[in-house]
Amino acid sequence: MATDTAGLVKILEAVAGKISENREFLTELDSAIGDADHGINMSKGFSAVLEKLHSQKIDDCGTILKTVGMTLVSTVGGASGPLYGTAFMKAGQAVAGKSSLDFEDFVTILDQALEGIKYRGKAQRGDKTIIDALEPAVEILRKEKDCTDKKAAMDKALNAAKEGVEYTRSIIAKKGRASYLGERSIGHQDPGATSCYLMLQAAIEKIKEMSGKGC
Amino acid sequence: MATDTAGLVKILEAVAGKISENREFLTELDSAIGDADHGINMSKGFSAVLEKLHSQKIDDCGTILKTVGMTLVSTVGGASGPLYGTAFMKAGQAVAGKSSLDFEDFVTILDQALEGIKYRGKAQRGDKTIIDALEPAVEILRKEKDCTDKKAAMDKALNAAKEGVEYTRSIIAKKGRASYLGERSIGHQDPGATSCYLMLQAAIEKIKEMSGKGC
Amino acid sequence: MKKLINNPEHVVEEMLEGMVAAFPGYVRKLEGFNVIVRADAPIKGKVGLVSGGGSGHEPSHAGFVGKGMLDAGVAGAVFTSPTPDQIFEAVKAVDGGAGVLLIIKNYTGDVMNFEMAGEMAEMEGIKVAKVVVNDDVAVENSTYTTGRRGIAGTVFVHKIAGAKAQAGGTLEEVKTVAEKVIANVRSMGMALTPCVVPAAGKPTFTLAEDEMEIGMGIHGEPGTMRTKIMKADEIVEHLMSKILTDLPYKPGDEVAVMINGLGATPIMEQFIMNNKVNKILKEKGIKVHRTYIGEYMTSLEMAGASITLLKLDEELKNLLDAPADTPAFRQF
Amino acid sequence: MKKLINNPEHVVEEMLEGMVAAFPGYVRKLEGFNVIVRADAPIKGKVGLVSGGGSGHEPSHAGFVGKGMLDAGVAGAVFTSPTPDQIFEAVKAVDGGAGVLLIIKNYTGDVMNFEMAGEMAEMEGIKVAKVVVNDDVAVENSTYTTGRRGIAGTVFVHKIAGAKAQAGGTLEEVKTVAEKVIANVRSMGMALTPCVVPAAGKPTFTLAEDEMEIGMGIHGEPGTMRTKIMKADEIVEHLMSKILTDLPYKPGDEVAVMINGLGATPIMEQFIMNNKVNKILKEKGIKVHRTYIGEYMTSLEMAGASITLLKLDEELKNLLDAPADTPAFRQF
Ligand SMILES: Nc1ncnc2c1ncn2[C@@H]1O[C@H](COP(=O)(O)OP(=O)(O)O)[C@@H](O)[C@H]1O
Ligand SMILES: Nc1ncnc2c1ncn2[C@@H]1O[C@H](COP(=O)(O)OP(=O)(O)O)[C@@H](O)[C@H]1O
Ligand SMILES: [Mg+2]
Ligand SMILES: [Mg+2]
Ligand SMILES: [Mg+2]
Ligand SMILES: [Mg+2]
Repeated sequence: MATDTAGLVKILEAVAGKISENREFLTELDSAIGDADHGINMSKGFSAVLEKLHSQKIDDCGTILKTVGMTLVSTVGGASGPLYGTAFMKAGQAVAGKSSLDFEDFVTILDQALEGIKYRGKAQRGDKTIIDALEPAVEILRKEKDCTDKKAAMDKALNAAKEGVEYTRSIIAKKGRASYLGERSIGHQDPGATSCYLMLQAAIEKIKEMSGKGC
Repeated sequence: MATDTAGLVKILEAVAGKISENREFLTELDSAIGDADHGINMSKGFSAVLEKLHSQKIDDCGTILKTVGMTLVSTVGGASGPLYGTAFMKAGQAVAGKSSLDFEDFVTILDQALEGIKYRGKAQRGDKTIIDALEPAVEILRKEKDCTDKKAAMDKALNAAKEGVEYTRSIIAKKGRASYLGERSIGHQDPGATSCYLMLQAAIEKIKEMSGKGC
Repeated sequence: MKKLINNPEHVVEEMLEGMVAAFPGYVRKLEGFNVIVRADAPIKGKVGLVSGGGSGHEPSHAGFVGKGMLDAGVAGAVFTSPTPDQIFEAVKAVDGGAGVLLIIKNYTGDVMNFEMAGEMAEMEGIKVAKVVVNDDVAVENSTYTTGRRGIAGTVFVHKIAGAKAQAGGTLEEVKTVAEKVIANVRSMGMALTPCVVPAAGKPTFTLAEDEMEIGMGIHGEPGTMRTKIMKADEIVEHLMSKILTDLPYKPGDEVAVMINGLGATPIMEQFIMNNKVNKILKEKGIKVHRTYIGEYMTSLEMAGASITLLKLDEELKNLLDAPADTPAFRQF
Repeated sequence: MKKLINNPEHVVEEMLEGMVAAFPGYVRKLEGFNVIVRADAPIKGKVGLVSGGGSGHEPSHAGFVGKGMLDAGVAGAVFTSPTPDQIFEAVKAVDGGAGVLLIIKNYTGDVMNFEMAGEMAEMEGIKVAKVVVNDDVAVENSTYTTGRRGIAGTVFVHKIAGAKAQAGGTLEEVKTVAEKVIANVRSMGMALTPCVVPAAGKPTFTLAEDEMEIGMGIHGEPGTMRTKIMKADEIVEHLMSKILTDLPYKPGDEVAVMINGLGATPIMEQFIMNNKVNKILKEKGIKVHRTYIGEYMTSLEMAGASITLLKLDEELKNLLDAPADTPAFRQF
């Protein structure tokens, strides 16, 4: 299981596709506890990402991820722009100069993405944000960094993200726009946690597909 | 057929009552081609008139009419306030100092009221205004000034006013707020002509009632 | 009816009190009358400027009382001309010995009530002159009828006549320049929604969800055209074509522009309109000397806007540029 | 959706162009960016003030760019924080060597985007400081959450920090006085109707014909209470009780008052509200130093208003009283 820059671009295309498919769904989630723009903002950002990646060939995985991050920052706006933007930029820094990525790099990328989001947003688990989906997945991957069945590890991580998304339904929002709702935010699934899960799902599926049977 | 100041007040009470009864109707007429306030304005004015007349005893018919006019001017506002106000003030001037009024005075009063409205509003017959009701009535009374059957003369005059009101349905408004409608003012009965007819009707009924059988 | 009020019968009094409470340095209210005058009125030797009309057009007219503009604003009931006694009080309160100019919007009721007030003032020996503003090109003009309505262009009359009076102009001079403004100012408006007179409790007209009214009056008088909603640029083109053809214009002419929100129009939309106004003027080679954007002559909570152009010469430019300091109109 | 626009995607650009066309003497637009800066920016030696946020709050923020207030206003998409690159351009354009203060309304998105812009500027060697305005007492305060929202009180920060910068204050001094304003300013709003984001085409929330929302945010965020419509006086009492209990007040204290229309509220109603505000303050022995009434921080065409009180000391009074000359805020 390893991927070159072309493979990385394919993974990012899958992520972008997933966001675009879920544009309405994410916006609907945001309309319940936010301002009904999460799907719109994110798909606008990933359209720009695709355009950017297709307009130039970059032969360094780190630069690709940094480009994604900078594009998101300058096109998404709102809360998710700086958060996901910082996530990708931090991830890119961590794999700077690499022309291919292996499973360990994948774990590093997500780990650094999480750090970036925490640095930028100052939220923690249980605040009903992106972190509730991302951190459980990263924790599992950290533990399984040296495992043999990478696919199983990724599935486990994805499942943990999914549970994290479910968990957001039961808690009060403490960060972001939904926090103004207080108690009334309970019962609603967090849009950012959901988009994070969807992105992970698309990436992991693509990685598994590309790596054929086994890694 | 003659009336003292008390009788004049009774006539004015009848006029006020008639306006108040027709508050909604006049407003409705004004809503079709104006700004839906004619009944409201007029009944506000005549309530103030009643209050004024009941709060003091005036022993001069001219002063009574002038008081009515000044009260209307300072309470009705809009177009009808200055018009009817001027009408009553001019009428009052014409019978200044009189402690009782006869049929000839009644004719003079209406004649001067018409003059006042024309002076103030610069409209003429056919412009779809108060004048279309008042002028036909005044013309008949002028001719019948010396007649023997005063009652019949008044009925004839009232009938002419009524026909004038009907006539306003068929013409374009050239003065007042309805004039902005141009052609679209056709088909609607003029509120001011209507209130004028109603006032004449109330006054004439009361005069006939008070003078018993014959004059 | 959704309104932030207490009682429809008291809106005018409460509004005026709230205004005086907000701007005690600028204005005061005449006890017992719905008249707002400059805090320092009367000003000895200065021509007094009195305007007014029905309420519901705020900040007109009381909001323009202050240095360089009006000396008094008389507030009638909502959409109803004030009565002569109120106007007369205003005249007496601001006459500083140099006479008083009445600035009247051309509505039958307003004209007659102001006229009567003028007669009352003259009987008391106060010199009074009057001008009647009729800038609304939506209405056909004819000397045989009531003629055109006065709308937002009135504010330019306040400003320029106000500057002339502030500069020491005589009653005759102030009147003359006011008439020059009236001769050169043209406006037209459109509405997306009607408004609700508090005492009536229901809209003055109704428009479908996809309709708009062009050329309606500031009291909800019907307009010249009811159509499907158009794009802002198309609306502006229509209004501008009426305004620009009503006076002769040639390249090099200079104008002042006013985009006047009618009450519920977001400022964003007023700027979008101005963008197109500006392009049209540029194409025609007409120079914009100054632009005013905001709420000047409203219709309660009506959504919509009017466009006003004032054709300028040197005299009008200088007077327009003069400073003014009032609650709702300030210019350095 | 009834709007005077051409295309929901272009509202921000067209609005900014329309604004520059209206006020070329005051402002210009940075080519390629949705940033409005003072026509004479950068001003050598003066601390630059940059504010901004989502569009739809006009005249905030670009309308307050000018002498004595802001140096730049950055306009995001409607109700969406601008991105860091836009803010960074603004910072570069107005830095006159004395550093730049970022005035941010407390929304997660705004805070993060301005923060990133600040980091970018610092990497280029521009000194940057920031303050976050959180005046909305409708939202419970807590250091563990996002905290309170920034609403109309932000305009007082612009005004007072702007005066301090204009008077030659250092970045540190300007920041300190901005924080003093933030510590002393409290606001709360209510709405009679929602508003429609052009790109969304439908209202952000719905209210029945007889309902109103108290404590909602300027992007239509839900409020603390949904009730039957109350009288203006009752509404004002409710808002004032929240505002006045959030800071210690005693007789003799002085305040500035702002009644801020949210977009579709007639000026008449704003004055009626001020009437009650004034009575309440009088009862409590609190002195009104200055009152601002009008549209300062709107929510497109939302009907409703917010009340802001700023508790003043001598320093704040002097800075508030200083002249300002911008498209939407002028004071002699
Ligand atoms: N401080 C934060 N840390 C992490 N995620 C956050 C934070 N604040 C908000 N979010 C996420 O952002 C999402 C909303 O994003 P979006 O709708 O694009 O931005 P906005 O709220 O500015 O409209 C929320 O659902 C939440 O998951
Ligand atoms: N110049 C005029 N001369 C005579 N009557 C007039 C004139 N202008 C208007 N009117 C009358 O006034 C009536 C409207 O009165 P009203 O509704 O009270 O005033 P406004 O139009 O100011 O609301 C019209 O129906 C018309 O009969
Ligand atoms: Mg959102
Ligand atoms: Mg009427
Ligand atoms: Mg009327
Ligand atoms: Mg948003």
